[in-house]
Amino acid sequence: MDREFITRGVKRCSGGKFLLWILPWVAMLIFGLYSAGLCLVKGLNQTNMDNRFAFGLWIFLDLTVIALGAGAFFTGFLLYILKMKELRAVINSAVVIGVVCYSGAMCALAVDVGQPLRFWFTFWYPNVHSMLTEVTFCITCYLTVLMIEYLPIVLKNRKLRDVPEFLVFEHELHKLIYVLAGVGTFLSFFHQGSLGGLYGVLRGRPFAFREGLAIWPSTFFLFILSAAAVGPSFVLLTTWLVEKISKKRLVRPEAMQMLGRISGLLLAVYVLLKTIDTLVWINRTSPGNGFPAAQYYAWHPFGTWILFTEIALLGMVPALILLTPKLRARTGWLVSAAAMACCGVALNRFVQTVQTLAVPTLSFDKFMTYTPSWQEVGTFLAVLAYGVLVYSFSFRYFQLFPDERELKLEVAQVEEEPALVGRY
Amino acid sequence: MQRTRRDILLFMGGGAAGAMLTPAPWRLVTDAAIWSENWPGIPRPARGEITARYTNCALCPAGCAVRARCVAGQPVSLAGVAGNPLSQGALCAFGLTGHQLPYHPQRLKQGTPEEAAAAVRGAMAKCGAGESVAVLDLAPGRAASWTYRRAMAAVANGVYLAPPPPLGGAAVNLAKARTVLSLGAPLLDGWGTPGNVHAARANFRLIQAEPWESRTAALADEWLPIRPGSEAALALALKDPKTAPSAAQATGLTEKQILDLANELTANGPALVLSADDLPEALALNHALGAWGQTLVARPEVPVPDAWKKAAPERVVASVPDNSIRVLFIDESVPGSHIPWGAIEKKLVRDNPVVVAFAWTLEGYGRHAQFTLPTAVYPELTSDIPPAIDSPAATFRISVSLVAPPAGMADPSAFIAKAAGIDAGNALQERADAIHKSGRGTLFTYADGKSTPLKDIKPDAFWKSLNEGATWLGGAEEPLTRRRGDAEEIPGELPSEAPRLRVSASDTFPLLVAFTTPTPATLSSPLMSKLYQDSDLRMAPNTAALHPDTARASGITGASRAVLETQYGRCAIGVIPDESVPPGMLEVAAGPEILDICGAFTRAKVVAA
Amino acid sequence: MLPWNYGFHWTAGTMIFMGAFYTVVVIVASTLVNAALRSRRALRTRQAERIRWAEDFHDLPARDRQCRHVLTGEFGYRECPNAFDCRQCETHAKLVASAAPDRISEPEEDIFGMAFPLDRVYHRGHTWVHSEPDGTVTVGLDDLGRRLLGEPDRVDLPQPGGRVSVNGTAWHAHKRNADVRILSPVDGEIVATGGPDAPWYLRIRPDRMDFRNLLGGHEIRPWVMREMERLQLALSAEGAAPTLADGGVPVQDIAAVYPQADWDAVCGEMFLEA
Amino acid sequence: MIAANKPNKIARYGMSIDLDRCTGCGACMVACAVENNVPPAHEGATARKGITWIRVFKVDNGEEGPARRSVFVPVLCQQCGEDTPCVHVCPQQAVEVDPATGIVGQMPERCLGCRYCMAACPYHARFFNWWDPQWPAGMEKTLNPDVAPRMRGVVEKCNFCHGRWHAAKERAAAAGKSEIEAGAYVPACVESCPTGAIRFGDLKDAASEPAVAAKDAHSFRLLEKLGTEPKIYYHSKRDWVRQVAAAPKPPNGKENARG
Amino acid sequence: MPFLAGALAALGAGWVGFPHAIYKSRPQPVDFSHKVHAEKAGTKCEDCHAFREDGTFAGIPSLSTCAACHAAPMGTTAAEKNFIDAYVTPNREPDWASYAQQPENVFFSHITHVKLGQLKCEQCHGDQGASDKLRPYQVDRISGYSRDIWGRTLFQSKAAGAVPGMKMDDCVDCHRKQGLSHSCLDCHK
Repeated sequence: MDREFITRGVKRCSGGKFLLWILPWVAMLIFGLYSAGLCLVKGLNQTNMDNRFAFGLWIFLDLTVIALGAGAFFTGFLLYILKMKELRAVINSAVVIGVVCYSGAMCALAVDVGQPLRFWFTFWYPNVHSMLTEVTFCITCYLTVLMIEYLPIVLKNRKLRDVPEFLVFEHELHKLIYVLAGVGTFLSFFHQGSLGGLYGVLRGRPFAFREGLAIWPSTFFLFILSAAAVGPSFVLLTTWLVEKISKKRLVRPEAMQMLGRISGLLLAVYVLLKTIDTLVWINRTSPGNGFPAAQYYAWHPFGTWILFTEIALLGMVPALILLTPKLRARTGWLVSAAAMACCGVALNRFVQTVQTLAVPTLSFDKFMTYTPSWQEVGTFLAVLAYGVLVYSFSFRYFQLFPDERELKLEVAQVEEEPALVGRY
Repeated sequence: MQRTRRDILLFMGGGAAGAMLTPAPWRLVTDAAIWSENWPGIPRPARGEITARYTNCALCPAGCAVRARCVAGQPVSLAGVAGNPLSQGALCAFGLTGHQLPYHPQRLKQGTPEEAAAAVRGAMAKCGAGESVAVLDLAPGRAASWTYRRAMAAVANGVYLAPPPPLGGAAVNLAKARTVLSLGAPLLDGWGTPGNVHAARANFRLIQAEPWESRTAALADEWLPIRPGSEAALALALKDPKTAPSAAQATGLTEKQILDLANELTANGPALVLSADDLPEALALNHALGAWGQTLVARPEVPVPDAWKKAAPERVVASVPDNSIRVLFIDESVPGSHIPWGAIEKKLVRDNPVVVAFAWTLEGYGRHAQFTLPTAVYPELTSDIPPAIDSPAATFRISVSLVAPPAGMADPSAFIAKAAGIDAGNALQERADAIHKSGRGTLFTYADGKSTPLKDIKPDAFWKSLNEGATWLGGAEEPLTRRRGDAEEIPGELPSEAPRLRVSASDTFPLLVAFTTPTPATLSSPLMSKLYQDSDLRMAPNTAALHPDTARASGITGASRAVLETQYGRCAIGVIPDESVPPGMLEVAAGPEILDICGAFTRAKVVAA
Repeated sequence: MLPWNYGFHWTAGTMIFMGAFYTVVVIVASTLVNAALRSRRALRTRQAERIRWAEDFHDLPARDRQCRHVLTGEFGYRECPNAFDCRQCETHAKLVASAAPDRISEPEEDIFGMAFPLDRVYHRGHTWVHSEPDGTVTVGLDDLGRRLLGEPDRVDLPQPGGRVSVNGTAWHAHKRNADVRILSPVDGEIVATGGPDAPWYLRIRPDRMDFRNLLGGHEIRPWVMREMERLQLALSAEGAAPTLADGGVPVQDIAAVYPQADWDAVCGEMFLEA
Repeated sequence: MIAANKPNKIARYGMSIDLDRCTGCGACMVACAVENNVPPAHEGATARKGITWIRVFKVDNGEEGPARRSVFVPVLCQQCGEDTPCVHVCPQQAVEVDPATGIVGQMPERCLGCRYCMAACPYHARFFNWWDPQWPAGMEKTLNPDVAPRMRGVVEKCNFCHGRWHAAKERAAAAGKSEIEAGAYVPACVESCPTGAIRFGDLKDAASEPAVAAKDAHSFRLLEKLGTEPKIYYHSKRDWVRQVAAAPKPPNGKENARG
Repeated sequence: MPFLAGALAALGAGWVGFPHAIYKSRPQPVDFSHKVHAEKAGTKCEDCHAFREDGTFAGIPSLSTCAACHAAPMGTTAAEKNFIDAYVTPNREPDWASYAQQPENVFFSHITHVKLGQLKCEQCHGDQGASDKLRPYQVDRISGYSRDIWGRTLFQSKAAGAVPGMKMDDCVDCHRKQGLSHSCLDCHK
């Protein structure tokens, strides 16, 4: 019944099957919205956050999701600014991922603040010295930009396209998309950095505090780099997942490998700089503030293993895999490395947000642990379900992978090859 | 004209665009934000003229002087009165929140005075020989206490009961002390008048002998961690060095430590020995150290009208035969020492005793009484406060009513006087007049911080001053005379083998209870939750801390619920394992339930719930 | 945020920050406005159909965008840069000028049993244009197009008096689940409409008698051969058994032979519609 | 965050806390709550979700048995004077250092409740209103009219009893003076401390008790190496007590369930 | 065309309807004339709106101040009789609504402004003292704030000659002009 909305020539599962697919996600979303509603109506006492764990699961989620969503800006940057044409195959998907990640993060943030009705105060009375102000402004602007970038994808829907106004606007907008890609790159650059700076500037939290350049702590740059590194990996991972779930070929292997290569390259640089940064921090920054760095890792369960896992296991290893052409050519290795890179960055964000708060600062403080409440988990799941749903609908009704149709024909051609050869 | 969907959309679009050019949406957004400043549920403090009023705190026997900051007459915060000779401008945490007690959620608001009176009448008529009508007065020495004593004197078989007076009724003169040995007394944590203790603190060396590091021990000049229950042995050994070896064994200290301590007490006098449980051995030690007359003094009596002198004597509960009290009035409108209900209950006749409790909350004896009549609570009530234990001088001060008590509150002295058929009169004013007649002492008024000799004040002005916050201070102490019960309670010689009290743990109740909450009142302001719920400064009421080994031995794992059992009964408590509590001890934050089953000398056991 | 706002400070930080913010806002807003203005202009100048075709053409697989001269073998590989509008193509003009004129030996080409009369020129979207004596042209579906749609379920023809433009929509045809937009081979004004049962669908008064964008003569055979190949590919992509390749002749109603095929996709492929 | 000031007297209010005198009685905590209309704990509140502008910690020397010694450390907003960690992180200027008093102010009405400042504060001296404030019925009559109750969802903290500062200013104005005299303004915790362990004054006034204490060899500030220049000076003659100013020690494996 | 109609409708509703809808209005309990009282009772505002001894401002006078003169009807007007019957005789405080009541979170010291700042009452309150009738008290339905402090129209407070507003911006404006400090907690509590 929704056939007329589905892009011509691509195969999508039946409406019933699609309904079956989205049903659990919708259920999850409803549960999550209920949880979030509780937090909004009854207040944040519904969460297990407290004065010591002022930030919890949600901030970790926001930081991670925004890092993973960096694929949108970075792919756009590579495609529209650096003209890497191969990435045209994934740009739409990357934009949807970006929209999902950023809007999801914004929704989670709206629940996370104690006074959502005052959301506009940050815009009206901004403290320009706060990293959070920068984050808020940039994310809002960038989300707007992403929405505008998403617009052509929506308007290109087969049915909507029949409206001449939509068709023409989509066309004209798409012609200017490079401007938006440029603006998006600028904005992303800053807010990814500011998210890193968010913790890096906390002089009162020597575990997170870093020195840096001018007003920007080193984490500012590390976050940009790690986000740029992991963005393509996440696009790659998502594409692979969608291919597996939909049982279709969507993207040529060259595009996937290109994503992997870019990711690997950046990841390698990131790991190098992160190592240098960690060494400087251990030997200079932290002791300078009166905190011998070794003690941070004496609080179990957070030991040095976490540092090793983050930098070596989930940083260096995937970087090497992605940089080795032979390994990269194998889907299994490629995807595993991409997944590891994503996990590595998620772990980095976890350390930045959760471990920072868990480690005591006053000598009579205790190491704190924190378990999210079901309302927090529910809200987390809502963001996840929302993402899956938006992506599913986008995949069903919009042309996320321009090569899909062609690849379908190619598959057919390969099967038909002998017959054709015999004929002509 | 035909309307299409497109037109409607356009109309709506135009509406939205137009609305943006009006104040409406912006105003709604800002109004919503402002609404969040005062949304429903956020109370608005009342405004009005701000005045200072004075009273005396009735929440513990210290009776600290209080300056109440009032807004339109309503007290909104309390503070000490600077310059007050005894309380020195200090108030404790309980006292600072006293003005909130009238609004306590567990405040008792209704009672049945007529039914209670009828039941009392009936029971008094039935009262046979060997049975008695008794008043239990938790805060003896007040004008109301005298009314009770007069009433009980007027009633055949009338008995006036009060908790045993600390230190045998003597007063402490901390200002004279150079060395203070405290056998577990919470000297710096709720003992006496905080302001007076802290003012004197600089002048004496404090040695705290206590099994665990209490707040006092933490701040003492020297802390002697002794074994639980060995205080008496230590006191004996200090008095009689011959027993030092056995005391060393009992306390866990070295003999040298004990002998050094004994030397110090004599060398650096005047010394004072205090004990948590008011040990007779401590009194004897004081006697031996020559503290009597120096750091321990007999406080002159506060004058009473001559007409009152025909009054029933003060007796302790233990002195009354079991199953003999037919009618019992309990006045707990003013908090005082708590006697476990179990100790009281066995004194009641078996068939239908009538117990009438006067209380502001049901959390005290009211739970056990047939009738609980609601009373005013500080700072609603009007009552005088007997002299504090650390006041060497006689004092008279009134806890003035700062807030009008709600309707329907019972006046215990009027009720009891009526039951006994006497006229309560205006006892407070009568006593004030008697004091004025004595012509002794000075009056310290709070608003101006001035002391005036009593003879320069007219009776009316004296009464007026007392009602506006003032303390009458009697003259210097009288020479020590042996008074009621002294001879029995100060042992001259004790059997050498016997620290009489609790050196060895009994099997039934192996744990020694130490109270951590100063002034174990039945209920305190809800704001006290700052100390035990919003922070971990103190344990929550009805909680106990014990060593993990002790907990394990009692079958308790981790922080959990458990049952506390003493000779008087059992109740549910929360337990917290804490290594700083020595094994064999239970650090208890008293709540109503625990108070009910714990006497002054308590051994207990804990079992998993 | 704004200088008259409480808490605003004229400091370097504020100016840099707010400056960057407003710059971004201005850029994004002006991009949007620019796109909107351009759209308005495009709509006013009736470019929607041209844009639609430009996009559809752009979305075609590369091998389907090949120049007509590749079909005839004049080039090895060349993508059409003009969206199949050869009227403005210099290369085409040169090649036509240098090529020998068509010799028409037979009145029509018979390819796999399909008739492609040579008295008309063909659009790559399977329509033909036939010049009528009165200066109008008739436009109809070629034989392959006709067989693809078979007996159409419905045909939506434009009103006479309306305009069509090259590569724009001429009419809509519905067959099974397929909703096909048939591309117009000429610019002009519709004079009359016919239909599936009439010899032609539209009679058009063309703006210019310029059919350089259409295929004719010797180009027809390689083109149709290529189209058959595409058809086969499209069918097999839909999982239909390849019967045509065996030398069979397309039946009158191809759709009927492949009941399981996604006819929408096949028609989209064949009628050059994204 | 503040523009020009009149040549008012610039004060730097500070505090000195004598840890050798603090008995941990909690009077300061309670007086603070009374003064500043902090509600009693919600039933769901814990020591980690409670609001205690000043909080007394029991700190021990880490020894076992009789060697164990404890000290009580009242911790309140340390009113950092340099690089004030909470001020520059607030996204909407809800936190500021008053140039006239040096007091770090938190504006609940401006606060978004993002809690970034709480993450930034090394002293954990900032508290979030997890619940709407609730007093038992009738007890709202005892609220202090000089301080507005805060709503749920905002951060609050010690501001040296700003209501008392206002009142002192007004009293001075009534007397025709534009400055507060020394001693005319003290926070509630200072006033309530039964042992006089907490002293308050202007650090710029060399005669004030905090200024004197600041020069004492036995004085220290918490986490001084962070460079935030806190204005609360602690004092103890005991060497081990002064160690509490330093960074935390890694755990010894045994955790006390209390304190 | 429908677009324009929609825009116009919204403009009308937003500029005309909304300002009426957002305020709840209630009349003052007593028909009071500042003008009459200024002529007969006292010439200065402080005669009735007095400072207390400690310097705090008493605000609207309590019934006792009124009753000092109005113990018995002073005129024959219905309003006078009504006032005596409804308030003076039963000794019930009139439920005055203060136009200038600041929100709970604002600390405002009258004495500081009057004594130290040398401000005239009119500077903030306008010519209230010369009014013959009390206008109804209007309160914002959502925020609950008086219209006098929260809801002057956009232009009114800045216009020359108009009563200065009592919004935060107005306070800050004046403080800024005087070069006075204006940190948040100077005025907020």
